[in-house]
Amino acid sequence: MSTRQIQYREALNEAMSEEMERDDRVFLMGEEVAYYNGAYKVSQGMLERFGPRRVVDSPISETGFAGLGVGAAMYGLRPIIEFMSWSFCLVAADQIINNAPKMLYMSGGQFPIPCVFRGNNGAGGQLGSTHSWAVESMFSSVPGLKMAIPATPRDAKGLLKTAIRDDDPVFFLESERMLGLGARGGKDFSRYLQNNWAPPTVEEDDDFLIPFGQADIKKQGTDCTIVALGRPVHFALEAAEALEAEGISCEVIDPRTVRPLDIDSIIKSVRKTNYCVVVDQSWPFASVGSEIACQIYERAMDDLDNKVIRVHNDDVPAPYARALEQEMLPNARKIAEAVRQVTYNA
Amino acid sequence: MSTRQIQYREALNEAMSEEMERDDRVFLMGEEVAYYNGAYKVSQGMLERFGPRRVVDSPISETGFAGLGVGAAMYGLRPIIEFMSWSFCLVAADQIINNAPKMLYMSGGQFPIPCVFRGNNGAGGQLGSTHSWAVESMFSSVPGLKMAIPATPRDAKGLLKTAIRDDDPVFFLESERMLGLGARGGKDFSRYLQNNWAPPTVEEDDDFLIPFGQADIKKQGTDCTIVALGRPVHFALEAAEALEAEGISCEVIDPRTVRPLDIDSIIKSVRKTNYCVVVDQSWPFASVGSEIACQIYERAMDDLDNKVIRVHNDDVPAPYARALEQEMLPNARKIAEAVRQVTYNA
Amino acid sequence: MTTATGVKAELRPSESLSASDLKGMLARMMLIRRFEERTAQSYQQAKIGGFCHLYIGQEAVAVGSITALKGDDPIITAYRDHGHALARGMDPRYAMAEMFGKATGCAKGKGGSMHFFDKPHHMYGGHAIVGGQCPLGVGLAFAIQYEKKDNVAVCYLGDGALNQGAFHEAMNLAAIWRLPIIFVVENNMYSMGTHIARGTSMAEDLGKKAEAYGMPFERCDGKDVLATYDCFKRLADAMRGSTCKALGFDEDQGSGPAFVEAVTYRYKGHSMSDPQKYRSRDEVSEWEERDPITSLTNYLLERGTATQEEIKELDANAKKISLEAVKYATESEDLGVDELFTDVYVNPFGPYKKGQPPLLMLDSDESDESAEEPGESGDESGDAGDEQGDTDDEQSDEPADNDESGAADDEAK
Amino acid sequence: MTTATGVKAELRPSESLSASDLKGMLARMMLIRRFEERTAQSYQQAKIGGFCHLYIGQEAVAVGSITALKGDDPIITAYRDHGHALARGMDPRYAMAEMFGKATGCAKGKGGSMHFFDKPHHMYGGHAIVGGQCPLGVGLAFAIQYEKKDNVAVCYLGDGALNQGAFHEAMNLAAIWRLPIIFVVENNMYSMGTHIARGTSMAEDLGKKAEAYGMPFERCDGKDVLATYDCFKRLADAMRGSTCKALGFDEDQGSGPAFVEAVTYRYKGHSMSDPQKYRSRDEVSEWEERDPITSLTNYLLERGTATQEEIKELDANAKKISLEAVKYATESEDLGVDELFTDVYVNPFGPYKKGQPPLLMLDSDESDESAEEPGESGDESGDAGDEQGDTDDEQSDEPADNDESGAADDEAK
Ligand SMILES: Cc1ncc(C[n+]2csc(CCOP(=O)(O)OP(=O)(O)O)c2C)c(N)n1
Ligand SMILES: Cc1ncc(C[n+]2csc(CCOP(=O)(O)OP(=O)(O)O)c2C)c(N)n1
Ligand SMILES: [Mg+2]
Ligand SMILES: [Mg+2]
Repeated sequence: MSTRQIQYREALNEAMSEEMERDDRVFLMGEEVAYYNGAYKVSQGMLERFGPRRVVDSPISETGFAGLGVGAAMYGLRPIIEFMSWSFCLVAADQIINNAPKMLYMSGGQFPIPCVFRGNNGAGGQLGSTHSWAVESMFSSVPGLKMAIPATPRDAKGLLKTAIRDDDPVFFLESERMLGLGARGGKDFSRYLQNNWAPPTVEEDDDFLIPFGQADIKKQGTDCTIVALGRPVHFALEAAEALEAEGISCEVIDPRTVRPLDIDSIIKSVRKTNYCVVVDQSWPFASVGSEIACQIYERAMDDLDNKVIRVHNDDVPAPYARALEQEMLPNARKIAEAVRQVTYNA
Repeated sequence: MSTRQIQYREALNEAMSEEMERDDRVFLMGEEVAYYNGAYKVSQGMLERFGPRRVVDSPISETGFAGLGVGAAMYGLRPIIEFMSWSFCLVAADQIINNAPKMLYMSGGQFPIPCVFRGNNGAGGQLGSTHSWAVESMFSSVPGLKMAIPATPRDAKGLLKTAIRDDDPVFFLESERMLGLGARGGKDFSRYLQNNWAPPTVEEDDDFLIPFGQADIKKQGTDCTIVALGRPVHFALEAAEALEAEGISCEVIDPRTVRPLDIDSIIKSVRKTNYCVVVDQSWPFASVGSEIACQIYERAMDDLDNKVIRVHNDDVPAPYARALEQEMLPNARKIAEAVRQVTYNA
Repeated sequence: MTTATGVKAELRPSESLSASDLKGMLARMMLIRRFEERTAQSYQQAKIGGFCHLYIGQEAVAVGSITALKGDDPIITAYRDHGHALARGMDPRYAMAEMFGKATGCAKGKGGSMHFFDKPHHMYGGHAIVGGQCPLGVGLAFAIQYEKKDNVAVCYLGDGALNQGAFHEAMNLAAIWRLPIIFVVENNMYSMGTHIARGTSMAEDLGKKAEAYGMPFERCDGKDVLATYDCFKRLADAMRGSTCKALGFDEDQGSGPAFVEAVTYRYKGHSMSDPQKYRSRDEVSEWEERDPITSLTNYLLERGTATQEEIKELDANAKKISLEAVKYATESEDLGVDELFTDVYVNPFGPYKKGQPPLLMLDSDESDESAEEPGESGDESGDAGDEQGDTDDEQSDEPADNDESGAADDEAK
Repeated sequence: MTTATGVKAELRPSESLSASDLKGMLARMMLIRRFEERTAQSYQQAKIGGFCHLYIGQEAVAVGSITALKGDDPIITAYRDHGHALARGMDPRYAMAEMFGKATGCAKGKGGSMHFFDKPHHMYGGHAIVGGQCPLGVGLAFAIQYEKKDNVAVCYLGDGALNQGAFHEAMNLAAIWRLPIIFVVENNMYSMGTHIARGTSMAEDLGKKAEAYGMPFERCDGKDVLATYDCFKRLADAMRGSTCKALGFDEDQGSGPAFVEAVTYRYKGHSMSDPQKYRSRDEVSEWEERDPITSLTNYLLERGTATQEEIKELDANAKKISLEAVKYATESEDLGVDELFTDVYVNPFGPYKKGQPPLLMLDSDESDESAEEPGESGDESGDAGDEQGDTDDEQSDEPADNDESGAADDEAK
């Protein structure tokens, strides 16, 4: 395995840059993506490399520039539209969940929308209620879009390259709290991984694509399946590590994309472990977590030795105060408790 | 039981008018609600009765007037904001799911938002993808709001009066296809009901409120529970009637509000019948249906003699063509099939 | 745009139009009128469902503006879209079939009246959320500039859309990047039942809306097809090749975006179920007296460009094509229920399948030709007049379980 | 608003301000400045988390405008809200405690820096979605008119919000209904790293934005607190009692809404982690030379309204209050985790509970008085100077499971 060190944000940058080299129709637009080099430095250096035609600063007009992306995609371009945060996509909701995912259908197949919407999702750290959206549960119910939620630099690169080449609109959910991931050694769970944290360089593989709809077993285990997506994958790994010490072997499975959802791999894991905890960084009601749990019951009820436990945000708006926010979000402690609770009868 | 004939739209009108008589702080605002008497005649006569200060035509500025409602509520008024259709609320998403439900929390309890957002929800009949939203699954995951989906004129009146008096923001989901309900005798399932279709007049009861969070058993039965909300309640009753002939006795239970959700009553019914079908007029993934099914598994797995079957919209954008739209929506045939399938092993 | 003294000197672009150009414009307006009459009739017969908005009275706006454009200039509009599609050359058969929900429809029956799309004719829809098409239009213009094309995008909107944030964000983006786009508000005075003066500030001087974005403004008589043509021809020609330094182009070129108010009027209700209590019969009559078809007809007759017989023939042809469209739509196959899961994704997964392209995409060469005279490929003969057509009542197909109220039938839409 | 000849004749409203009024305004600006310095310091010490935007440099806008209003005129603003809250009379202790996430905060620590609310002082927030407060502001003005109150609402926004649809919809609604609201764009030239000229068309003449809605426009020197006062005093007084016939009021009264551009500048970065490469040190220095606090100080000294000693004392007091606020915030209790489920619903159900009102609501009588001189109730003495305060590192409390990247710490916010 390569020992490459690369941050999540750099992986995103690599994916975009490689695809922009490859295809002139790809461009990046968003607030502060160009001259500022990205509010979170994801697009660092891209203006210099590709020029202002292809790396475009937009005013604070999410409806305007998200819609611009859809229109440009109708014309044949392949826009990457950056939301500084998915929390700011709500002012553009109509453009992204009406126009983007329904255009192909409404036009009888005439107008594909090969557009990627991407940005930070989930609590950024004490930003308060309106700035701490995790939009996966709200938007994954919309047919016509695809949704990816990468948890490692490797997945970030591989999935984003796939997203950019995909002919359908892709909602790409990153996380402010993961952008620096890969920079430090401390919380590196790569010992569990089949693949490294890091993606290959363009020299190593100039066509590194991770297909949508393929779950990744982030850690193998035998006693309980933990399904997690995005940032919570790391909480799950941390919980799994703690539980290992207690003699509970967890399998951490990361669907990586929600639409399509690789339910088969999840079911396979549950059939093996007979226990399952589902972790979801959004709110409990009508969520990705309830959907996954529900599908597990539907497909594998006889294989379950207990009910599925779901770990979500608490069902309250995100508070500012640090302790409260910590308590409200899913974390390793909650996941470990859920696993202990669900495997109690094992 | 009273033999009052009243349409669903008239029941809504009665609820608003009675509350406006009662409390000067209540006003109605929306597109065409005043001089046009409502695009769907729900507010018929209200301009004449209450004058232009309290029944206000707005331009096509959903962000503007939904936000106006939230601001006016902060000041102490009690706005009723009508969306001609919930499909048009997407351009106002930020105002209704950020500002309305989070203001109380973000202000540490200083600013309640006693505002009702109401309008048609669900497919109106061949309106195409962007006009056929059923928003319950998307928005019910948002803490801070309440959501009611009445299925009869009685529930429409009783729940809307409660909504207007409630100090929290309420999303009130009506249906274009139900507005005329009560006008014809044909599809009247009132023989099953504990209560009539019709609400009392103000003379009969000047304080007719239906509390939130209380499910209503629309039809009693012993063999299978059908959970349905809004328009699908009628499909469920029709299916139940057909199944009665086949010797399957269905209990049709209508939660009436999604937030709060009266899961206890649902569980009670399932404990009795041991079988359950959940009907939901929105899309399957991460839906109200998956949530209800999931909670049933979590609370009553041992009482279930089979898995729960969910009946949803097909997971595609709403098509225009009539036959396709019919096929895509939940209907009595699909529900009956689901009941037969789920009770197969009974 | 022209000084008081310059007005006379400058040739109006429409003065260069040939007799056949002019007759073509008349023919196209007549086609829209007759087609819409058939649409109304078919809606009454319940062959068409959903919401349906007629373009009758506004024909000069679509025909005048689109005639002034190049065939590959992208256009986009709102839900009142039949006129734009026909003006652009969409085969009327596909247009009618779409509303009948047939597989031969321009969008295979998946879009309906409010969602007409015609990629071969660079018609980017038919959009039903008020104002929602404006950012899309900006996207088209951005793509034109990005690809260094010599085109101009035209984005139509109703006066009601002036009150939507999407319109304003779109205007600003177009302005700062000098995108080649003409925003056209078809000011027919009403959004549903609301007169523009009740809903829009400065309704009396919409030029102020353009000034707010530093954009040139033109008010054109949208009842006069030649005035409309002139307005668009000048603006579009000046705009071609628009570029913007801020987007890395060497220098600013072309005139950048513009805003047009086309003053017009719809003779019919907002949709098929509008009691129209908000306006007087007199008001409607007054506007009908300035009918764009009548005006152009008289103009052509007065100038001797066309004879009375030619005019009659053009109208007969419009009727013939429209009737043929109904016949075609009636006889076409319903869209199969197996198409429910197609066209959701280009790269499908799970239950989804690849869709067949609509007919209109397959014969795009043919239909590019027919852009000259849409729908002439039909060989049906005879004037349809007030004939009611075949009335197989599709309502009777309605499954009982979806018919508990019938509300959708009798409401304003 | 005044003719060339009328300028001299008309008395500037600020000329009627008493010496103590003027010193009060200076004191309030000094308080904001010193408070924000403490805020910055506390943020560096990680006592404050999340996003934090300082008001340093813009003090004259909040103080000038708010002094011109009646105490119960509702105000609403964006996330850069500390200055408005303090100008309105929020107790600085509650303000600081809010940022420390303490139970004594104005919103009990649930809102944070971007979401300051003070109901007793008619401060309707602190709103973090750009432009999102504009429709709310219109709602306040609508309610004023509905209730026939003699008030005026003031809605502040950043120049970046000019590009949001919400702003435009709000402007139009206010205009057609003649609502008593002043929209104030605090034009500090930048939205994050984007100069207004790059993001907003007609940046050079924002009056055009007002004209588009038929609204009166005033450009005021937002670095000059008295000019700002004059501007708001005139507008607000003319506006009181605004009504609208269309809303059923007998006749139109009051002048209806207005739009103000307050030209200003922020000295610090957009937020606490902004490298500020988009502007030169020189540019910042130039603006710092026109400092509103220095200007008013000099003016008072020149006119003999205040002595050097008085000025020093005012500043010392501002420092004292700010330090006291930090001390108060530091010593306050953390918000209990059991408050997670309070304040979600007024009428709770299931897991939700009724919340206790914030302290600020409980002592609203007291704080209504302190609106005259906010925070003076503190009895802490001594100048804080550059003292670093106690630095118990709250970062060390951070549970390991939420610390895998630390991205939130080092990014632009
Ligand atoms: C965002 C949104 N709100 C409301 C509607 C409902 N609606 C459809 S058409 C219409 C009136 C639009 O009037 P205008 O823009 O003037 O266009 P016209 O009908 O005159 O062509 C309204 C309110 C909608 N489609 N979208
Ligand atoms: C809708 C939305 N988009 C993006 C952001 C992120 N954001 C926060 S502040 C800001 C800049 C705003 O600038 P301006 O309005 O000029 O206010 P200032 O910071 O100068 O006070 C941006 C882009 C946001 N909060 N909301
Ligand atoms: Mg109109
Ligand atoms: Mg600014």
